[in-house]
Amino acid sequence: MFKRILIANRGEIALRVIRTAREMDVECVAIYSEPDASSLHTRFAELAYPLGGKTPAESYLDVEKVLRAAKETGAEAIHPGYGFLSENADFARRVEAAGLVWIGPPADAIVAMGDKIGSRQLMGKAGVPIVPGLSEPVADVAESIAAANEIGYPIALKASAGGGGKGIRIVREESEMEAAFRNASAEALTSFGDGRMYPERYLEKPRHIEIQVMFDRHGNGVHLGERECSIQRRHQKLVEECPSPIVTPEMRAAMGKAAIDAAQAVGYRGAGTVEFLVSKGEFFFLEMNTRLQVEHPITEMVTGRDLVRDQLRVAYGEKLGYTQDDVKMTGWSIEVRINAEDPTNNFLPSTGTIGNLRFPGGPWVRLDSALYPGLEVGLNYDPMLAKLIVWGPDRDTAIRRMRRALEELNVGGISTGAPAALRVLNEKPFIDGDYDTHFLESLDLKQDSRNLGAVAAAAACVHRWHLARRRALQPDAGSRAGWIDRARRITSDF
Amino acid sequence: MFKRILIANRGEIALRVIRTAREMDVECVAIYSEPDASSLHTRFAELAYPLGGKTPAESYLDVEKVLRAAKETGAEAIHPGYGFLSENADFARRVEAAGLVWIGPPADAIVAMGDKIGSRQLMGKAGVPIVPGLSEPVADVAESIAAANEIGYPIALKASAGGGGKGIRIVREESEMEAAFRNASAEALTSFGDGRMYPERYLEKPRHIEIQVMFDRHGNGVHLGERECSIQRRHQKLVEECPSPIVTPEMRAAMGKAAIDAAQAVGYRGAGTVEFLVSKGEFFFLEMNTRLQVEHPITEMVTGRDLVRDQLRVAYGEKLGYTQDDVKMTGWSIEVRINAEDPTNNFLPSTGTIGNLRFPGGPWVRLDSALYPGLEVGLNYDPMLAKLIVWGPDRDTAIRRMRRALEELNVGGISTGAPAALRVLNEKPFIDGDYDTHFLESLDLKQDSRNLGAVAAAAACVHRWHLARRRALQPDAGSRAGWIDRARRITSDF
Amino acid sequence: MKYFAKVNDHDHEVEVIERLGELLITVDGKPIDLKYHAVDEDGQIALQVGQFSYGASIDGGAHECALTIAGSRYRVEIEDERERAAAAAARAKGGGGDLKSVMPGVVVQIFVKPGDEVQEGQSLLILEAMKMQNEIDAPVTGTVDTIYVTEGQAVAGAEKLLKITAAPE
Amino acid sequence: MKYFAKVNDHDHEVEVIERLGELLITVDGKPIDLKYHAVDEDGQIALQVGQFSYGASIDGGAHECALTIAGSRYRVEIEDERERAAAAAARAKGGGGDLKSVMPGVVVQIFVKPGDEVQEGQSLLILEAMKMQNEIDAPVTGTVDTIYVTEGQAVAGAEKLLKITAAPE
Repeated sequence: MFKRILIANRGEIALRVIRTAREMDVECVAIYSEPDASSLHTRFAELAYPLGGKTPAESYLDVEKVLRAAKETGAEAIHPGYGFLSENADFARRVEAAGLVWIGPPADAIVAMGDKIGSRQLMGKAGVPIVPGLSEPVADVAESIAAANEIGYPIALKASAGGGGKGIRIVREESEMEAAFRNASAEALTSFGDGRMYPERYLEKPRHIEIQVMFDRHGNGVHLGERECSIQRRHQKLVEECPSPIVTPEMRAAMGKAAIDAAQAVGYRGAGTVEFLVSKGEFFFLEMNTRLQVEHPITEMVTGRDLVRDQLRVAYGEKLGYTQDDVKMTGWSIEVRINAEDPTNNFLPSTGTIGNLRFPGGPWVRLDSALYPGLEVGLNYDPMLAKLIVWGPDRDTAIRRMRRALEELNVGGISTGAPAALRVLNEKPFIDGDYDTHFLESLDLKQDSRNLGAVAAAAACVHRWHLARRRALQPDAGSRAGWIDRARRITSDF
Repeated sequence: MFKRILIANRGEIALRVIRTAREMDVECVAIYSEPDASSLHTRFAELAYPLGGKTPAESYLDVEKVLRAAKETGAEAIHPGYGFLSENADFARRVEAAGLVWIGPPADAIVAMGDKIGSRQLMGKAGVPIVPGLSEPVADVAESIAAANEIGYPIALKASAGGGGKGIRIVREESEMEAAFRNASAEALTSFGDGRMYPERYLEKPRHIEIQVMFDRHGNGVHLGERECSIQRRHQKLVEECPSPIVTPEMRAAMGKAAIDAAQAVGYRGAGTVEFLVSKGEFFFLEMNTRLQVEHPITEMVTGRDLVRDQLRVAYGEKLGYTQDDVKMTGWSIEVRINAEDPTNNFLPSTGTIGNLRFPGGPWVRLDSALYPGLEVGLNYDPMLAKLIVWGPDRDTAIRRMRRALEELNVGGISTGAPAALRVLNEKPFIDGDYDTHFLESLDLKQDSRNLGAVAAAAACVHRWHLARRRALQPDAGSRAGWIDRARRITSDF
Repeated sequence: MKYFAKVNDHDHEVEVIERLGELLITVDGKPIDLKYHAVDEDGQIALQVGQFSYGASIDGGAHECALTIAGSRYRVEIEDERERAAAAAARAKGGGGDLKSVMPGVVVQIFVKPGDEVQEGQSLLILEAMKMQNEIDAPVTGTVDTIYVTEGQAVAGAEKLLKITAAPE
Repeated sequence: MKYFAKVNDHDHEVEVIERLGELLITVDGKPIDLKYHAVDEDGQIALQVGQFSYGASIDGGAHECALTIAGSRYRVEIEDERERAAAAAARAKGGGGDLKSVMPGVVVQIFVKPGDEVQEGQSLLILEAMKMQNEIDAPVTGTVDTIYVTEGQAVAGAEKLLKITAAPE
């Protein structure tokens, strides 16, 4: 195994890698920007290398600095985490050119999967299901009907030149096509000067479900089941669960096979995630994330496998050492991302200095957190500060456990999305497992669902009353001298 | 299920019960003494009832107060936790006489198992292995040899009137008996005026291994495997693991059967633990703890079963709902107790105000903790403040994970036994699984096994240097007025 | 002491009176049996309402704070009678004042200029934070007095953006 | 500044010198490349020795503190040169002084009386704490001056038990 690796990242994911590496007797080199000198990843790594710089561009994204850090600390490999340089194929190539091991997939696989349109066409050729539709636009009703019969209803007619949802029409059967095409095309012509339309299968109640895969260098690969990530807003996930409440063993096998096919089509190696859109029991390739995913812990909890450990092992050249049959999913796991954001104000980012922390604990509660008192949360870095993960023998228990854990959590100094997650976990559609990617945005998150507003008002006013009382009891001018004398005494211990 | 229960306890075990109950929609009533008004169990329960009083006798041990609290809050049942009133049969009877459900075994079972000598005789009759020996002393060498042949060598000759190890002789074969008996008997006669001796099997390298059992009211019962608890000093456990490194499946089945026999012999119900001494592959009944055990979480991690949930279910009258065959042990779990004590000073208790907390996290780390900043740790209550628990797919991973978690932990304001546990986890006998109940006491815990003494010296001196520097920079008399003005401005926000 | 507390846009009147060392509290005229016990200096509170207990957390000061109770967050703005009267007087004689950024970000576009009359709710500028563009609206009807920022400028949280003189009510 | 640090009964000499805003540190005459960065006011420290990093915690003040580094705890007593000289002088003219309880407990038995001559290491009294009896030994050879406690008395941590006048060295 590696003796020493460098982690080209920060925050909770750097910490995540450090933890497993430490358990494997692999030393970690943390790199850190100026604002991160006190960070947990800097403190908990065996070695820490200052990159200097305040912004990501001056530090974690500076390829030269990162490579120099690896060289000067004698690291043998680089783990990129997620974000930053993790899906940068040039960086992967530079790492290998420097004689280091890249703990990630081959650069070519990153490139192949990095192109949204190209990767879908590639996947289509590899036999992985993609959303049915044409690669060329249609110009009139007749062509549109012909295409629709091939694709299958319902159809989404999208303006060829359009964007932002403008000009989209949902067509549920052939009889609706003519009117829909004429209206949409006219609208598109007016708006964009181009009336051509793309017909594509319309996915009703779409769910975002992804498959975790792991491949070694020796041609062995498995999938580790799915993760359901449909609780999101603007494509930012908030709550994830594993398994998905709608995936049957047969569907899991089919999606797993598709994910393995997708990975093999690009010569994959290491940990990766194949994302699908699922609608009415059908699944369609969306994209592949060629790195460890934020939400990987829920797969770990359910499969009992440490994915970072597997990443290090296969990067070092070890055989995977287990087969698809060895992958067993036991129980249910849920993750909530603790982001610095304000769910009552459209999830706008929240900044401040972290304090007043109260962490949840007890049975089957896991916290992957970069939080510490004094952490300055600004805008330079990812607002994802921690991940709260629970496991339970069944979905009902996992939901109840997550609610309980969220009630125990407090993060002071900023606002987080945790109350929105708690709200989701109490909503009937979520409890029933009957939700899609639009669900979170459909909720009014300003609502006081616990009905404790009056208690909060009373407590806040009592707080103010105590503050005022304390001020009133502070020493006045006459007694101030004695007060200072006392302060002098206390500090005279040195 | 119960709507509301009262927890007749405090600290981490009260919190433990609250967490599961909350997940089951069972409301908890916390009772609290005056010093515990800020405790986490008081804050995290749905209801909180002040008992008044400062000492345990004035609060948690006051049966009248506890029963009144249950009545006034409408609790339907009482969970006693461990310690305090949990093994008090009279309290159990009072609870039931008050029309409440006692979440524990029948009072008669508590009584039967509460008597150390009586319970061993009872178990001997029930066919549970007890340490071979005579119930009557022998008076001469011939009787002693006859008894030893029946008991089996090695033999421990103990003075009938003795105690504290005085006059004990280990006899490994018959040829040694005559000299050993004469010497020991003479020593005993001199010391105690009574030369009679008890021959008993001498247990070499004894290990403390216990079996978890769970019974419902309908005659169903299972065992949930063993816990190895041999890392202890003065019978206080420090590190526990599940399973035991020396227990084979056959031995587990045999010990499990013995534990079930033991429980059935007293008509047991609920959660209980049968403790055995194990030596050279043989096991002998030691005692039964008729309550939830401190170290129950490691069984939970390995079996995936929530023992508190099962306690509430069977107390309510539900059937156990699973059989012995359903109990599967997966992976390995270790617990370290975080006690307020000083392992470098003979584990003397440590007192102080908790601060500077840094909790471990990440994959498969569980913390059951009653710690919070500001907690006053005195002598009135159990020094066990938290339990750190890890799980891993195998023993090696679990050990490494626990080391990693202990390195992340900090508890400020007091000294804890955690460094001693970390030391144990790095010792070869522990890693090899080859240890007994004497192991912990054999270690020199003052040794600097990490060899960081010089770094600590340097850091402490730099700390002092900074403190002195800060003092030097404090406002002198001349600038003090301005400083006070600033303070006044800051507090004038009200 | 009487307070006016706005909790997530709902108004409550809270009265806190000390009598024989105990606090008597009413919310919207109804007495509430609330025990408030500060656990530490950081904002942990042991809160009891009747027999019910809440492990609550408080962030903030006398005029604005956020209470987190059992995982739900309540933002509270508090005025006492004097402050409320002063605010009303300010509004009556044409209040308005400085509009501050609610978060750090970059000013992408400014729609108004000094002297413009604006209606409550009218878009004044766009502030981009993280990857999102946020319209900043006029909180009152009035006249734009000063604009402190320029397009493309990065601003911190709570930095002054522009000043509006409110129209008299 | 030169310090004498006793770490778990091992003595170290530490020198801390500020030069051009940097601290130059030597331990037992050898330079150590140590970066000390206080993370918060509670005692969390980012400690780096060369390239190696330690998430350390510190408890205590200028004269006595405990460092926890990677799970191991180091108790450190520090004297500067002036303090060391003063302590030596006190010893030379017969130091000794008050013996304090190291933990709260109950005085079970007292073996000595005022005026008794005691040897270093000799048992003075038994203090029971939790369920354990702990012998409290004389830290120096000298004479028992005063006994502040009585048998059966409960004492707090760091409470004075008795006073010994040390024999001159």
